[in-house]
Amino acid sequence: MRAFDPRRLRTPTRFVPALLGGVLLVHFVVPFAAFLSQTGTSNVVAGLSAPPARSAIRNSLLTAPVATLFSTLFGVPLAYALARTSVRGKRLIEGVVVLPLVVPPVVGGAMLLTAVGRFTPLGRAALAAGLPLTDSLAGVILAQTFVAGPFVVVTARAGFGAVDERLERASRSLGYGPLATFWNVSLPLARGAIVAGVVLTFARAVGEFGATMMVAYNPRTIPTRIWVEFIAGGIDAIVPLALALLAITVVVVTTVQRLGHLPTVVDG
Amino acid sequence: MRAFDPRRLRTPTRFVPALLGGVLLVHFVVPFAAFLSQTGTSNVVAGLSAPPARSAIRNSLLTAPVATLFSTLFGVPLAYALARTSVRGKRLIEGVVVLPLVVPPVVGGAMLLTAVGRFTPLGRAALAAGLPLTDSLAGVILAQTFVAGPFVVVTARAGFGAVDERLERASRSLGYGPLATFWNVSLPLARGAIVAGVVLTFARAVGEFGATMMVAYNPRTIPTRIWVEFIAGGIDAIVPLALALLAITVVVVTTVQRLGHLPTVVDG
Amino acid sequence: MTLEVSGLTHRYGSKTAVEDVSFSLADGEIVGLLGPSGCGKTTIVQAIAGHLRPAAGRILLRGEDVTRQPPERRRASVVFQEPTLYPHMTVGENVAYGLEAREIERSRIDELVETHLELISLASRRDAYPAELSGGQKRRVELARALAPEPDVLLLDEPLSALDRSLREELRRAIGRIQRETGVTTLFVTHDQADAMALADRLVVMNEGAIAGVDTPRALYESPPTPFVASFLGRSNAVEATVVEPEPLVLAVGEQTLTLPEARSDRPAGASVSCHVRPADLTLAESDGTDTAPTLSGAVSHVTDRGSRYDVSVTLPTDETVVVERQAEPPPAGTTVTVRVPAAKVTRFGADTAGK
Amino acid sequence: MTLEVSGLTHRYGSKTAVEDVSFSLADGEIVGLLGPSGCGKTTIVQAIAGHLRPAAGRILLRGEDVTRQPPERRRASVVFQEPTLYPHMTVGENVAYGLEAREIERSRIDELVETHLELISLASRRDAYPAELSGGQKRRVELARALAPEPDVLLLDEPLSALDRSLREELRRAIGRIQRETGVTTLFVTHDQADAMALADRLVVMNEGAIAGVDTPRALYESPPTPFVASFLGRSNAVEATVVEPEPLVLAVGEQTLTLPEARSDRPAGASVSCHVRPADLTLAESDGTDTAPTLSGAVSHVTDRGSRYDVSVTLPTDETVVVERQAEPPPAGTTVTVRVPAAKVTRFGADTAGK
Repeated sequence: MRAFDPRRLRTPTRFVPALLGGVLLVHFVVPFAAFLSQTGTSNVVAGLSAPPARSAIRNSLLTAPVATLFSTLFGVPLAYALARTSVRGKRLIEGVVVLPLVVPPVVGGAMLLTAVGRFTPLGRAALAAGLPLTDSLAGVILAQTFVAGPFVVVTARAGFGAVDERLERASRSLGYGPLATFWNVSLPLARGAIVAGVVLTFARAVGEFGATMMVAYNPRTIPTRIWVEFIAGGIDAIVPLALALLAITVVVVTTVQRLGHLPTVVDG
Repeated sequence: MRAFDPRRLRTPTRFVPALLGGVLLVHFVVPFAAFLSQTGTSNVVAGLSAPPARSAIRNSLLTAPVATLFSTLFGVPLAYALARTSVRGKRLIEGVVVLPLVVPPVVGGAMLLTAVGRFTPLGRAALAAGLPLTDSLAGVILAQTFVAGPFVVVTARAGFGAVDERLERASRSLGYGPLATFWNVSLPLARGAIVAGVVLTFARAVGEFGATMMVAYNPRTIPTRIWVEFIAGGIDAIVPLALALLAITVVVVTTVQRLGHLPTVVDG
Repeated sequence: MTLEVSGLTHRYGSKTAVEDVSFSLADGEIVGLLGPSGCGKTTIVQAIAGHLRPAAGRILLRGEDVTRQPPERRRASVVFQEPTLYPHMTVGENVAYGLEAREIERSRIDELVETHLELISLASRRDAYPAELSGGQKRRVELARALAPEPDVLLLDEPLSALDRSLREELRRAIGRIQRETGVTTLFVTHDQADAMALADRLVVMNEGAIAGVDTPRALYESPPTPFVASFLGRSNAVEATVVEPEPLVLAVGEQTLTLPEARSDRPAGASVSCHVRPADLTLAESDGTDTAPTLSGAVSHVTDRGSRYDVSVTLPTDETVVVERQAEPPPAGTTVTVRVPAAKVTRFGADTAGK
Repeated sequence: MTLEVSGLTHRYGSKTAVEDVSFSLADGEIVGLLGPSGCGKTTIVQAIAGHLRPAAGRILLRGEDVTRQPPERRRASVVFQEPTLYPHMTVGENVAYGLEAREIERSRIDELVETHLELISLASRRDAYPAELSGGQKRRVELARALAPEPDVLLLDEPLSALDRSLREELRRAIGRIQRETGVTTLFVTHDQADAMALADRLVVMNEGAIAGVDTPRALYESPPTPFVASFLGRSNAVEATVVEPEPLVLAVGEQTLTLPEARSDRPAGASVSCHVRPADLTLAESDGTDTAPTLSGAVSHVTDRGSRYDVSVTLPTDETVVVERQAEPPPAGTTVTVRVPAAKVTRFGADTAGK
């Protein structure tokens, strides 16, 4: 070993992690490149003008924002409560929040079916009221919220946790109550993390497939429509819709990141 | 407003976030409860003994650990490189790592198909070499690694970022090179976060559905088998397999958390 | 009294943080709350500000019992050790924040922000964000933000601890000047006796959750009520002695006797007392022997050159070591020397106060 | 020379952190590297330890050029301001860590760990984890871990800055004792002049990335080479004066003259000089007038009671203010007083050194 110049020995050791990590990066990058090079060979505009495709796009653009809105509206206060209180049973609540993250989406879908399916008391009552909870847009929203909701809670919780509690105390001592302090101080300071969580939740909701397939195979969203067209026409048939879904995801993610001044979601 | 006793006014403000958050918690908890109460009505043992179910379980238990292993082996060094170096183009690499997280799994699957499908140069070469990359266990592993890999990278990166660099510098000054320092100091101190990332990656891999459906509809894993049985027999038919998948997930998550001394994944 | 703390007691779990603490601040007074880390200072500040509900005791602000009031209903501003400026607001917005909570006209708010930024000499940085300011400037803006709503009491919780020596002294002067100009009743919390003695009208010295002494800095320094106060407010030599004669007082230190002609003791002959005297008050006697002051003999064990002075450690035959400050070139280690002990500078503690 | 730093220069972006710094440490010496925050001290430590590659200059350890060697190939141990003990290792394992990197037998390692834990009086806590130790104990274990591999040089980077006064003085004494016992060549980096003067054989005083003075603490305190060193090593009054007569030296301070009989100036009549004198060296003259020492007249503008002394601010007719330390009851503000200026205690700086 002493035969090597010790100064030259240093350089390779720096590259070991980069080299190993590069393998994973290649696995992430190559499919993107291959897919995008494929798009030239397919008539995207024609594919997206077909009525079933347009209906799928409309359904996705209706459901995913609503699911994201619900998750944010209820998830951000939950995140704040988890970050700032130390009630008994907090661990259990944290476990409940993380469960949908680790439960496979098909199982999540099956669970939702057992709770709100057509033959459950809840499902039957909703159906009678004219709001079917399965095979409906409401069903899609339920599935998307179940699967994607935890992202905004976990990320916003980390964001609130990083806000120095003394900044909130100073606001209280300057004459503001707890709600005003939350609005003036905690929320703006955790904004970056919350935006990151909202973005992740939207991306997960708009691409949700497994749970949606179980709860609402109809009406079709973009992911379920892609599956149907893949069965019928193979990989070439789905390029237009897959591209549309990718475009929606990328546009929303980058737009919200710009507004939130977040360079990447990783930093959130 | 002054009519209220101001001391009583404080209590409700504390409950506002808890109340709002409770809505989301109910949405997460009720399906679990409903599903678990359902299991009594179904013959789980018989359902799991059927040859197709046993084959699906075997396939899932073969692929998910391998995908997790790959993700960890290549992802942890990548996370370390991202946490400790500030090379040009780092932002781009971070973007690449996050992309599979926000890309819908069906689209991810379609992308993989355009890269390693039967009619691509890569796929044809692999097929000729006797290692088909689609409709094979190798395909399942590729799909699972693509979708689940980013979790361990993002989490481990946060873990390494939280390790004070001075602890590594002290190790260097005490006579250890960069690799020995990584092994003795950085790795043990980021262990909690890495374990959390591994758990998340495994949970995501074992439950992977959308990308797997596209890349390898056959051989069946538990999630794809659940779908097939659901089409054929409805919700009652899938309870045994869904329960098995839930059990695998929960057992692995809790075991690894115990070993890693992590109360919940949220804290990772 | 602007602020009265009475019988304050608090525990964290089974650990008592503060035990029966009572003190008060008159209008316009600046009082130093001084003690080592972990003595309960921060618990007291939090209880006064309302961020902690004490297990027992009462907090009165201008005579009103506020013990169970939330922080926003007390007029008590806090400046913390670490800066708490809002990074998403400009300097002006930070200072205006506390004013906007009150029902004040916009034009009056503008005026008050201007006045308070002038007070801290930062009127030109009104539109800057905190991230653009230096550490010392941030501290001054925090002071302005705390003062603008004209609080009944200003609580300064170790505002200088995280700063460099020169910045610290500059800010200490600024705090003194601003307090004199505004006349705000101030509780200045610190573990640094130099900061406390330079700023405070009176000191409340704390030790292990209880009050060890309350008085002006000079009175506490010259006649400390307990050995803890004696050693905490400056370097102090402790020598164990026995009363030989109560009046005029004669003490035995080992084989040597120390006659303190103008002193008397309320303890009987044979009682143990602990004598405290500051290193700066001791001198090494010249050998001419015409001196009549009480003396102790010992051997120089160690000399430290402090640049501005020498610290001469003298070990007595009882094995106790006293430090003598000296400007001139000191005798080398091993020399037998005579230490002059000025009778008026010796503080004696009996066994009953020794533990405090 | 155990350690030689020669021509060290480093920039962060376009900002120069350190400019052409050279100094050296003899075997067994303890040298204080002293300067305000941001003066480049930490950059120098990092360059010596090898955690930073300087833009220019060389680092020599025992005569070997190590400038381009990685940290693990230099025998330089660092103790940082914030504790860096490994939380997943016991106290004993932490101390053994640096020994295991070297090819040492297990039994010898055990022995060395034992010796070094005894050195810091913590042999009984060998199996404790760092989280179970107090702040002061953690610091001592860090010292033991740094010393156990017997480094060529021990770099202490502000090891006392984060500590309370009493803990700080205790640890300062421990560092002094351990350095004397082990004889390890030590560079002690600090912004606190009291810590530096109490511990160091020699001081390297830095300002804005360059060396402002190198000498023993006493020499730098008594004859500071630059106004910066004069005011950084202790409180200093600066008075602007003009040379009237170079030898014997007569200075004009506004309308008043100051005759310094034993001094001479190498600057001609009419040159401007800045005179520095410490508050403790000034006294207020009694009114009997039999005194022959040089004096300046002025009016008392402000008196601060520091407990142990009074700081009397005297404003001269030139509008400059000097501070005079006084033990006895001071005259009230407004009184006209005469300040005695001991000629031997006055340091003069010409225009060429004034900026340094």
